[in-house]
Amino acid sequence: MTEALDILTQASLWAAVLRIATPLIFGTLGALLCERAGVLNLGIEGIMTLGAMVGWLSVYWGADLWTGLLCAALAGAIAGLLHAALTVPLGLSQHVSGLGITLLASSLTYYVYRLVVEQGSSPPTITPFQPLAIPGLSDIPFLGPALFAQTTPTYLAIALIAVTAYVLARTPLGLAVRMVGENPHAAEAQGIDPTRVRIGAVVAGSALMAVGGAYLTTSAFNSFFPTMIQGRGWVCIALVVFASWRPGRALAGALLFALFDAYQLRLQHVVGALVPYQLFLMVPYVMSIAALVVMARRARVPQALMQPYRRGER
Amino acid sequence: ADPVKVAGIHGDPVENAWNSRIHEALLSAANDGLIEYTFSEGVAGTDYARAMREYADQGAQLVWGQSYAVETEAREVAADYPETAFLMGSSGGPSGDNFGVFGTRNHEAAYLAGMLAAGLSKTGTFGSVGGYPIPEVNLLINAFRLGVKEVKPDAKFLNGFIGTWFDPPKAKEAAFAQIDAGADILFGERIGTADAAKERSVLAIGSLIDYMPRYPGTVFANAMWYFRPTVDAIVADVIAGKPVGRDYTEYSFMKYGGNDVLFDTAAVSAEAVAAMEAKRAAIKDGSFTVTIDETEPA
Amino acid sequence: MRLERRAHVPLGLAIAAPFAAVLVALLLAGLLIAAAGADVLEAYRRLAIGAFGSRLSLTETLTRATPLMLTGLAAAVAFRAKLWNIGAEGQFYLGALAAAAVGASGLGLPSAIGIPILMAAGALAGMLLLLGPLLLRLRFGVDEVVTTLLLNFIVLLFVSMMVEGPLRDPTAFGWPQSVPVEAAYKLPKLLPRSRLHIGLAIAVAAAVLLFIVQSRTVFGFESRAAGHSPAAARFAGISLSGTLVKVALISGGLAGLAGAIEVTGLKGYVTTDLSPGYGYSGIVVAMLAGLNPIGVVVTALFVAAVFVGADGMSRAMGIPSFIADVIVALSLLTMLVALLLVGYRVRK
Amino acid sequence: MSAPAPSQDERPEVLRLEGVTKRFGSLVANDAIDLELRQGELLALLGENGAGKTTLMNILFGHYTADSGRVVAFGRELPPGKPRAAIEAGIGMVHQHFALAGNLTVLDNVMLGTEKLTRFASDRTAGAKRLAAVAERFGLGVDPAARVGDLSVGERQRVEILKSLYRDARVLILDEPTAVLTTQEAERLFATLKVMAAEGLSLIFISHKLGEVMAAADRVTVLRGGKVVAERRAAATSRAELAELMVGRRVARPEREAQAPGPVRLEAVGVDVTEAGTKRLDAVSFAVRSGEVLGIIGVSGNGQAALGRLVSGLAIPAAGTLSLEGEAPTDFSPRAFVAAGIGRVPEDRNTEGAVGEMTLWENAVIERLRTPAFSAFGFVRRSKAMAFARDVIARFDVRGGGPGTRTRLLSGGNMQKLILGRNLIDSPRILIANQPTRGLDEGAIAAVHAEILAARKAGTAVLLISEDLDEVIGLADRVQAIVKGRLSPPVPADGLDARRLGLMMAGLWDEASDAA
Ligand SMILES: Nc1ncnc2c1ncn2[C@@H]1O[C@H](COP(=O)(O)OP(=O)(O)OP(=O)(O)O)[C@@H](O)[C@H]1O
Ligand SMILES: Nc1ncnc2c1ncn2[C@@H]1O[C@H](COP(=O)(O)OP(=O)(O)OP(=O)(O)O)[C@@H](O)[C@H]1O
Ligand SMILES: [Mg+2]
Ligand SMILES: [Mg+2]
Repeated sequence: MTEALDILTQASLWAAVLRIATPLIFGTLGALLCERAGVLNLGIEGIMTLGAMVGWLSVYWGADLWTGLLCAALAGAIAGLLHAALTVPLGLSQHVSGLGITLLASSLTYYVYRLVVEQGSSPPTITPFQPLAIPGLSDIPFLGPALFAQTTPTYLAIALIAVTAYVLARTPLGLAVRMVGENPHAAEAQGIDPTRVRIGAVVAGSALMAVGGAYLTTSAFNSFFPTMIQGRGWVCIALVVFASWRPGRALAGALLFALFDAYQLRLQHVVGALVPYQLFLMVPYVMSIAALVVMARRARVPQALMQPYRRGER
Repeated sequence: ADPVKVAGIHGDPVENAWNSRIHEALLSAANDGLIEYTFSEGVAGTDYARAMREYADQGAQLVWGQSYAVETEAREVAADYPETAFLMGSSGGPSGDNFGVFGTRNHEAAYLAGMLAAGLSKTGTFGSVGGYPIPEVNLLINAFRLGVKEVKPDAKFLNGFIGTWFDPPKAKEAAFAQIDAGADILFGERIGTADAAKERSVLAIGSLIDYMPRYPGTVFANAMWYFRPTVDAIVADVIAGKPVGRDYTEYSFMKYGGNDVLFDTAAVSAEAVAAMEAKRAAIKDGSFTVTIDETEPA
Repeated sequence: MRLERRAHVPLGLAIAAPFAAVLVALLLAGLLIAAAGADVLEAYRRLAIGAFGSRLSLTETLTRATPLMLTGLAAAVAFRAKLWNIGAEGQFYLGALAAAAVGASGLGLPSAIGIPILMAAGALAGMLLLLGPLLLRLRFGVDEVVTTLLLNFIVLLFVSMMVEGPLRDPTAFGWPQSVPVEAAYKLPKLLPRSRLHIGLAIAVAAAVLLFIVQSRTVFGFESRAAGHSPAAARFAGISLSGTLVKVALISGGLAGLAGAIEVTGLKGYVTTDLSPGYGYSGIVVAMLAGLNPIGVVVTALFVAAVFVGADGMSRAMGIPSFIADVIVALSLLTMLVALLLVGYRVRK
Repeated sequence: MSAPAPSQDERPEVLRLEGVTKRFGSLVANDAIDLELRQGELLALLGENGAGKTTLMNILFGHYTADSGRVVAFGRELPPGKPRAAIEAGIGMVHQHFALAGNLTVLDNVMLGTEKLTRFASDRTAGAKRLAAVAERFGLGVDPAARVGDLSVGERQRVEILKSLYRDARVLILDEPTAVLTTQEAERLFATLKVMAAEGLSLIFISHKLGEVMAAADRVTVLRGGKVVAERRAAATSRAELAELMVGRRVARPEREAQAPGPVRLEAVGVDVTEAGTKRLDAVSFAVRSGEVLGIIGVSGNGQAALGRLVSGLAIPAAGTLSLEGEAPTDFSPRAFVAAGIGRVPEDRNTEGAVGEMTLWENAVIERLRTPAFSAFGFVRRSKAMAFARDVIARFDVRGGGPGTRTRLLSGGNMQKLILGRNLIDSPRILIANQPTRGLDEGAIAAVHAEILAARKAGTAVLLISEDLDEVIGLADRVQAIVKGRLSPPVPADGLDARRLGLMMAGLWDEASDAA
């Protein structure tokens, strides 16, 4: 028992939490941005797959890592544009379009990957981001190795949380995004074009999702594998609700989810054979539902979420 | 003779380590002019029987596949196409004249790799990361452990299953968790394990494929699996017009060259190599058998 | 650009639109096929053959459409009442597991009794699984989109735990799979020498039944009212929770039944790769069908035909088999746009 | 048509619409409409439900694009379909259905779109200051940090107006601004509008309430069937003339005839209702007799909603007794109340009264679907339901579609007639009419009133909850005021005047009875 608790005091656990959380933070922020503007983006799982492949492939073809992330973002933005085109001006079902995008983006990703990459005995590799110990901070006992020896995209993810929170709460653009998610008619009545704002938010959000996918192939690992996103996108959709559509809480949610995951990987050695390993794997999902029950009353759904806005129609 | 028409039906993308071994063996056989090879990958369970029928209809002489999830249906298909030979990775037995099966056996190599690893650990703790606790994974990890114990009876073992075949970042995290818990040699049934070892400067052993070029200095040994002997055996049967309804698992054993340990001589001591080589010879001449233990490792 | 609802839909347009959609999807896919260096026209020909061109392909299309119909109906009935059940995948698996568990427990019943019991077990499992998220919504206001989605993962892990544990087939030495159901409980085939089983008939019957329920019964009326306007329904004396519970029972039940039918109709035991995402595709099928049960049958056939045809084509042409999903996805999206343009006109 | 005073004409023109035509499918919502507005002018736009007023204003503001015609503001033509251009030209609009985000604060709602979207930081301090100044100047105080969803309807109305004033709008359009306001709030609003006009703003407001039109407007334009049918100076017309112009025929509200009431049908004694931890009704007592209308008057937000829910079967008394025909119901549910013979007309027809996406016949029978008349063995008896719906449509003159029409397509007045009709068609023993004519035009109001009085005559006990003084005085036999969840003692309606009602609504019950 104490052994199970001791795990929590290991700095390496917390370092793992940040690593596992990073793609979730990108994905959750992206989904959050879309939803704050009123568009549910179930394309996330496919967009992350696309980002993972494109980010990796660009680097494999000679780009540097940051350009790789940029290319991933661009690919995500294009997929997002497709989702936006279908759901915003055309006002099509966000569920169907999203699931369709997921199917399209992932199958297209695999198809293209198969066409352009030679198969060797194991998938080709790139040199991924290396952990960057922040001078000074990383020397702090416990906290240093736990928090300040990550790869740069992790720091970027956390910075983006702050940026998104700031943009949403404190800038005219953020206000416009929130308004089109709450009441697009009101936005239009004040001279804001809801269609454009929604498209913009979905495109930007999808770019973030793709970067989350690319983190997996350019930092967490160094190759691309089909189906490697493994439901992380769906988890992000859940985290947005868990976070009550607030960026700060999205960070907390992603960290919590990652904590369960990192913890269960360690707990497996402690209580190993006594418990089926599937129970450990269930923990993050079960805890998410439990957390939702606790948070539900306080959640404030964007009022126009999933409601298409077509001009001149009532 | 004309090359034998072979169709492969992979249940997963061919990146999967296990599939990649077969894929490569078939590709090399095709290169040698022995066979003509086409394949489908990522074929879902529901679609599997149809894929088998379609290939049979298209004139494949030999359909290779994995029938683990569709044992009954696969046999029904084979019964409907008596002219076509089927070779399936299966947990059941052969059936009829044309439905042959094979199992994956690189446990002997894993045992030998374990012997090599034993002396290299400072902490005496050995980790392993697996996808699912299926027998073919379990027996591998258990054989590795037996090999370690042969040399180091007081060794401690850790294991983690990640519940997926396709999540290298997760395998990597599982490996980190074991390194944190004191493991300094990792047996990686899943790709990703060695990446963690590399980052933490501990050693790793690969399974099925050769990971040494990918992780120089980290992976010092591999429990290789070679599928070519199996391919050669069944293709020979097909050409000879012999019934293929038998178990081809034996061609995965070391004495047929179906598996072997591949290691970096610079990384291990000469004594360890000598002890290992002795065992290897014993396995090959049949005087020693590596126990097959399919129970889930703790 | 502006969309304006058409007062009258021209018949020609309504008929031409779906064909145009498929055509556009095929043209786009043609680029990809050409990129793989294959003959595009030949590929199209192969696709048609693969979908309908032989007894095998025709029966396979119908076989693959069967579970899609049922999960499509599950989504349609729930979405009508604005119960966002994204958990049909989980309900499918749990239904399959329940049916397999009962079917393998050695009851030794005759088919005529055993099969209905297995179906009921599957449906019941699906029902119970959806009731949980519904109760959380009614009691705590928890969004069911998320809970049903998360439950899919939990159920899959649970199934994995069962087929590696208590339900594991001890005679299947390797792969984790459940004990097969007794032969008597396998669904009868509709056609010999094919995989087509009476599940198709059950699915079509379910669609017709659901159509009648939705359009003719008090319950159908009330579930529509509750979906469109909960406040008005409540004011009119319709019990929201009562209606939603019934909707959840039907929706979860259908998804669970889909699992039971898939397992007893095809391979007879459960593995963790029983479904290639039938639960999720069901949502797409339902929405494409405008939530109309009869439409679900048609769209399920469409989706299945595209997939089976394209899958066969990839094998015949030797191009990466992922092309099948690409074509399905493209067809879905173009079809979605085409259906919109049938109802609306684009102005300026 | 009387010639406008020349002094008016010399004021500069600020806005002109020329030949505006707009079709929705086959329906011509606006038919070659010309309109002009001068500086400092208060123009009332009048017309029955569906006459095309909102459509015209939506075109003017750029929400809709006209099929033909043009809009000229301050001498320059506005590009069609661009609200932004209208805003920049100095036009502000207060929408019929408020364009506000309930989850955002007042300041958020007001500041949206007033700063360049590319700014790195929103200057909220300056925004708050400016908002306070504007609010101060026009007497429209609200808390800038309040969440709009927490505000009363009147406060939201103020936020809507502030949105335009904050941007220095020089032309302000108000679409039915008083439909949801109490008389006091409406008076306050018109006082504010006059201040604005005096400051040089030009205003167009849409209203169905002839009294306020006569009192506030300089000029009146009447639309009917999408066409301008008349233009009058307010000073040179009368309520009766306007009503006739709007509807195309004479309309007069029906008169209540004296009638002796029968036994008590609905009675409350000391009833408390608590919802979400708040006491909404506090020891209320009232009794409604057969053949009598009891009017409950009050400023909105004083417990009318809870009272409506109580008598509709949606709220359960926490204390006291509610009795129907002398018996306390055992089951508090809408279905039980309907079964007990209570006809219920909800406060908000769009959210509670009808399911917009369902057809007229479905909405006609929705409350009694489970009775043997309309269902058997769980199946809907469609032909019976259809026949019933046809009956309601015919007898209550519901226009705009047949039984198979989607209810959303009905105008407000017709939807209201449908709801009344389904309740009144088989003479209920009790009728609850909650704000029955809110937002309706004069013709529709007259029709609804006639139905209510006919029910009274047939012996129905009517509980009328309304904020409209004229309506209560016109229909009720006795009146009680609702103030902060409490009910005043009943007062006979005869001889009641607006002043006494005002005192009652302010909670000054003793003064009100002294004034008698
Ligand atoms: N978006 C729309 N789509 C289709 N038809 C519409 C639309 N908006 C308005 N109409 C039609 O235009 C007519 C005029 O509607 P409008 O809203 O302008 O009436 P109104 O005069 O404002 O009525 P009210 O007094 O009830 O508000 C309606 O009868 C309706 O048929
Ligand atoms: N989608 C639509 N298509 C055609 N006509 C419509 C549509 N939506 C609304 N209308 C028409 O628009 C007119 C005004 O509708 P609106 O919802 O503003 O009702 P209203 O009469 O103003 O009621 P209220 O008094 O409740 O505001 C109605 O005559 C209705 O028939
Ligand atoms: Mg209007
Ligand atoms: Mg109106």
